[in-house]
Amino acid sequence: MHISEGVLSLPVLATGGTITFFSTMYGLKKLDYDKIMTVAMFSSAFFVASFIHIPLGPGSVHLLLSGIVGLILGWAAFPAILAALFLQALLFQYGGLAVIGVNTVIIAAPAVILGLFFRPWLVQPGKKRFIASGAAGFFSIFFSSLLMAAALIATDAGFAKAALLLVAWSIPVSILEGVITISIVKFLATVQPEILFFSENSK
Amino acid sequence: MKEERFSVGGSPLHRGSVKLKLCGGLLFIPAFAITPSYREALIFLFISLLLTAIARLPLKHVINRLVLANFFSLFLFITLPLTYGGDPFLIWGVPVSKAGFLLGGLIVIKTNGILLALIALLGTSTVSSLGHGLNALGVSDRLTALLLFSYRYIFVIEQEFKRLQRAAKIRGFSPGTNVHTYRTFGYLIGMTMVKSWDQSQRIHDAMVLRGYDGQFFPLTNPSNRSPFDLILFLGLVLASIILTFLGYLG
Amino acid sequence: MSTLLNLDNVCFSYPHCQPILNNCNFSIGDQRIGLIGSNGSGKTTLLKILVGLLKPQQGRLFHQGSEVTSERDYRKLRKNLGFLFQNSNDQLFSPTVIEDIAFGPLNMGLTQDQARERSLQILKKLDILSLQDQITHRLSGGEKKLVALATVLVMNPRLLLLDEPTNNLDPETREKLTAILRDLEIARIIISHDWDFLTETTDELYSIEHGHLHQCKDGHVHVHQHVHEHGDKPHHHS
Amino acid sequence: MSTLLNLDNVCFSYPHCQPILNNCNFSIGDQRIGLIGSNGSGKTTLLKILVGLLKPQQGRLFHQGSEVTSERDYRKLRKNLGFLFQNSNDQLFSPTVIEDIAFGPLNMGLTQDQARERSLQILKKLDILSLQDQITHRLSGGEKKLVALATVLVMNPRLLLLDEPTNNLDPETREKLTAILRDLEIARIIISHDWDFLTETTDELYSIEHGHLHQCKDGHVHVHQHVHEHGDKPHHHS
Repeated sequence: MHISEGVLSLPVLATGGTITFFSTMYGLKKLDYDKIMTVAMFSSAFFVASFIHIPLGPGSVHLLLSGIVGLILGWAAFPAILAALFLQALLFQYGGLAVIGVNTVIIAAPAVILGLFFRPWLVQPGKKRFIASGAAGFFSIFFSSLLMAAALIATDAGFAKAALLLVAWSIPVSILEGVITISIVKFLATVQPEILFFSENSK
Repeated sequence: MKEERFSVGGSPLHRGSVKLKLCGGLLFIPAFAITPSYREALIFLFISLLLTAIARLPLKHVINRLVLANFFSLFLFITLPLTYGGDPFLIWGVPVSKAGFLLGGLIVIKTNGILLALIALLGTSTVSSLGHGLNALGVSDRLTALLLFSYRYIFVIEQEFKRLQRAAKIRGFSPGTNVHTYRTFGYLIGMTMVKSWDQSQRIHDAMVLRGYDGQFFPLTNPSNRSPFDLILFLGLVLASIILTFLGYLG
Repeated sequence: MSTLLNLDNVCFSYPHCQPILNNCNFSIGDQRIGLIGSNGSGKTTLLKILVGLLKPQQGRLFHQGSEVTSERDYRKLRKNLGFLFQNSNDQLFSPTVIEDIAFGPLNMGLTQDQARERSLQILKKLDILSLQDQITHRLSGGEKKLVALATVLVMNPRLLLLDEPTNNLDPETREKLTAILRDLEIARIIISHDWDFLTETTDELYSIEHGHLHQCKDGHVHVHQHVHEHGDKPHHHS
Repeated sequence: MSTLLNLDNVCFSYPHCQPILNNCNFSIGDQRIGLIGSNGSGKTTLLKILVGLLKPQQGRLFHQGSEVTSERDYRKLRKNLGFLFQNSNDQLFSPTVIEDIAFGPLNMGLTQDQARERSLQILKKLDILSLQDQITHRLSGGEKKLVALATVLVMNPRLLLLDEPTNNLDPETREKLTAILRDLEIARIIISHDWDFLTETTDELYSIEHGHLHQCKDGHVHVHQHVHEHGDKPHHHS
């Protein structure tokens, strides 16, 4: 889910950068000082997840985990994902610097919005939690692919068909991410439910 | 995970001032990224190659990285000629869009050129010094701390995950496309998160014991700017401005 | 005695280090072996090579007489081996105890019901049936060790590889573990500094030094007396 | 002897568990205390209460004669204490060694130059000056332990609280740590199972049992002989 450098136009890059700038500021403002270490841990976990290969049919895909990051961190997902993307660009040259704002919006915006929307269900046991986690997992990836397509098409209408291919490919990946997010949330709810309530007592 | 492979070395770029490299890079890379034409892109690419040479980067590793990072641009390079539209020409009987082909090529040049510049300018510093450089350039203390802490614990978390994965392996786990596999990965990731959570509480304790109360006081490295750094910085600024003008006006 | 595993002139070294195993030869069938050696002498490395978590850099590993090379060979090999990690936290990853124990049988192709049945049996055998629905992460260190042992035993291994099983164990669980392992009929290699424990649970003693394995002749008898006179645990004489 | 810390009838229990400290009384001034007790007996809990990471559920904690209640009191208290965690990865959170060590002094209000100066001094004192610009996560376990000790010592604590400092340490670093702590003049409470180490680095021995602390009378003398006659490490007599 990284657009690489040199693809997007100046207006798209600038828009992404601006949204990321303000959202990150807001996310940091909402972050209690005694939670910064925990957010950093999620940022690292998000980074590491991109090296976990999960078999899917004949090949394998890597995870994103933005759904769960958004569910747990809420607005703090913006700075957390920005930090992780910066490290990925530096250490592995995934994505890049000029495009980091756009990539952050692509990944973090659906995560935060779905997180805010589904959190009330997440903290309730049973079916609602199941639906919240599955939906957050699935739609985080799917919406990210839509945003990615939008960024491409806004740059150049000629990208339209290629962008549609990306959206189509994202559907099986979204399903996988939904299933795994359900499993993670089930695990956390059993073992350490405080994690699911992380954002509940924020400012 | 072979991280920071390029940060060790004795080239002028390795020794250079992080702040100036960051400033130069943050101007040069976006300028390169938005350039609309081949002529300027090739000059940008030439400068990137020059930087790579100055940094004396190990070629084999650089190429490795480029290959891994090129999936997206290669996807566009392959799909654009088939989907872009406009007047087509035939290659082995397949209609290929000329405009799509040219755009795909430009993207491949830009992606790789920018990555080379990124490695040469920023990859030659450690993440720690880059974090402090960004902090000095106005990035907030909190975001810097977040960046540096997550960098520090990537390796701890990765090892934790691998240990659990190993435990699954010796108990006969062979991943496939099935619910058991996905449930298991969910558990492995969940357990890694729980452990990270516990550890983050302990680290927070350790910070409080050493007087932390929400404010960060970074320790910055004494900066020593050489004439080389200034020349490099001015060169990057001039090149970015001139090439951007040429690209859009010429 | 039929040979289960065989190491033939195996060498292994970690990056930038001296070789930790140096033309090492070893074979095991149904013995009960205690393995000693100072820190960093290669004891854990040896177990990891036997179970295929590390690959020999030179030399060969044989399983039931045929060389182990492909990942498929290793998978077959691992079915016969049960490896207990030094730290149980590295071994347990399911939310509840019963799920953790059923994980191995599920991988072996058993149905959910069969796996559950078999897991309950093993819990009963280890006398920890009451733990079945507990949350693994919240168990005490001793309980975790017993559960980890259960996850290994439920696979019916032919050979147990135990890495410092009594490390950081409370005396009560240590006793329990000793009794369990003493009565089990399964071949084993146990790495331990705990002499008393080794005397009870193994018959032969090997030591590893300078990358080689040696059998210690009548090591156990001597050690036995030694330990009973003084013990190596904190204790008071008042 | 002036008393630095005082516990008066302190009780503490974790949720759903038996009380782990039960009307516990204890005071320390400038002694060098070794603390033993079985797993789960409350050793670490005691240290955490002394340093204010856990609050007594009953009873009181005194610092230099006055009761510690507010967060401000605790902050003052913590300035006098240096707590070395069992796992160095929980203690070292900065990307480089020098930053990690300077973190405490900077929080105390020192300028960058002063903090750097003082950090370098402590590194020199511990003979690990060469590590100053190393990346923390790449250090070996032993190096991490020494750096963690440096982060604590740089704050000039009056009392050191060390939780199993020799656990999982290579023999070389263990020697080094022993020598450092033997020669330091600072009061301390050291939790350890490592007798040899305790004998060298502490003068008194306390044990914790059933939620109470007891001083072990001439525990050390006994232990000392004991260890030197036989050792608690695997060894052969041939």
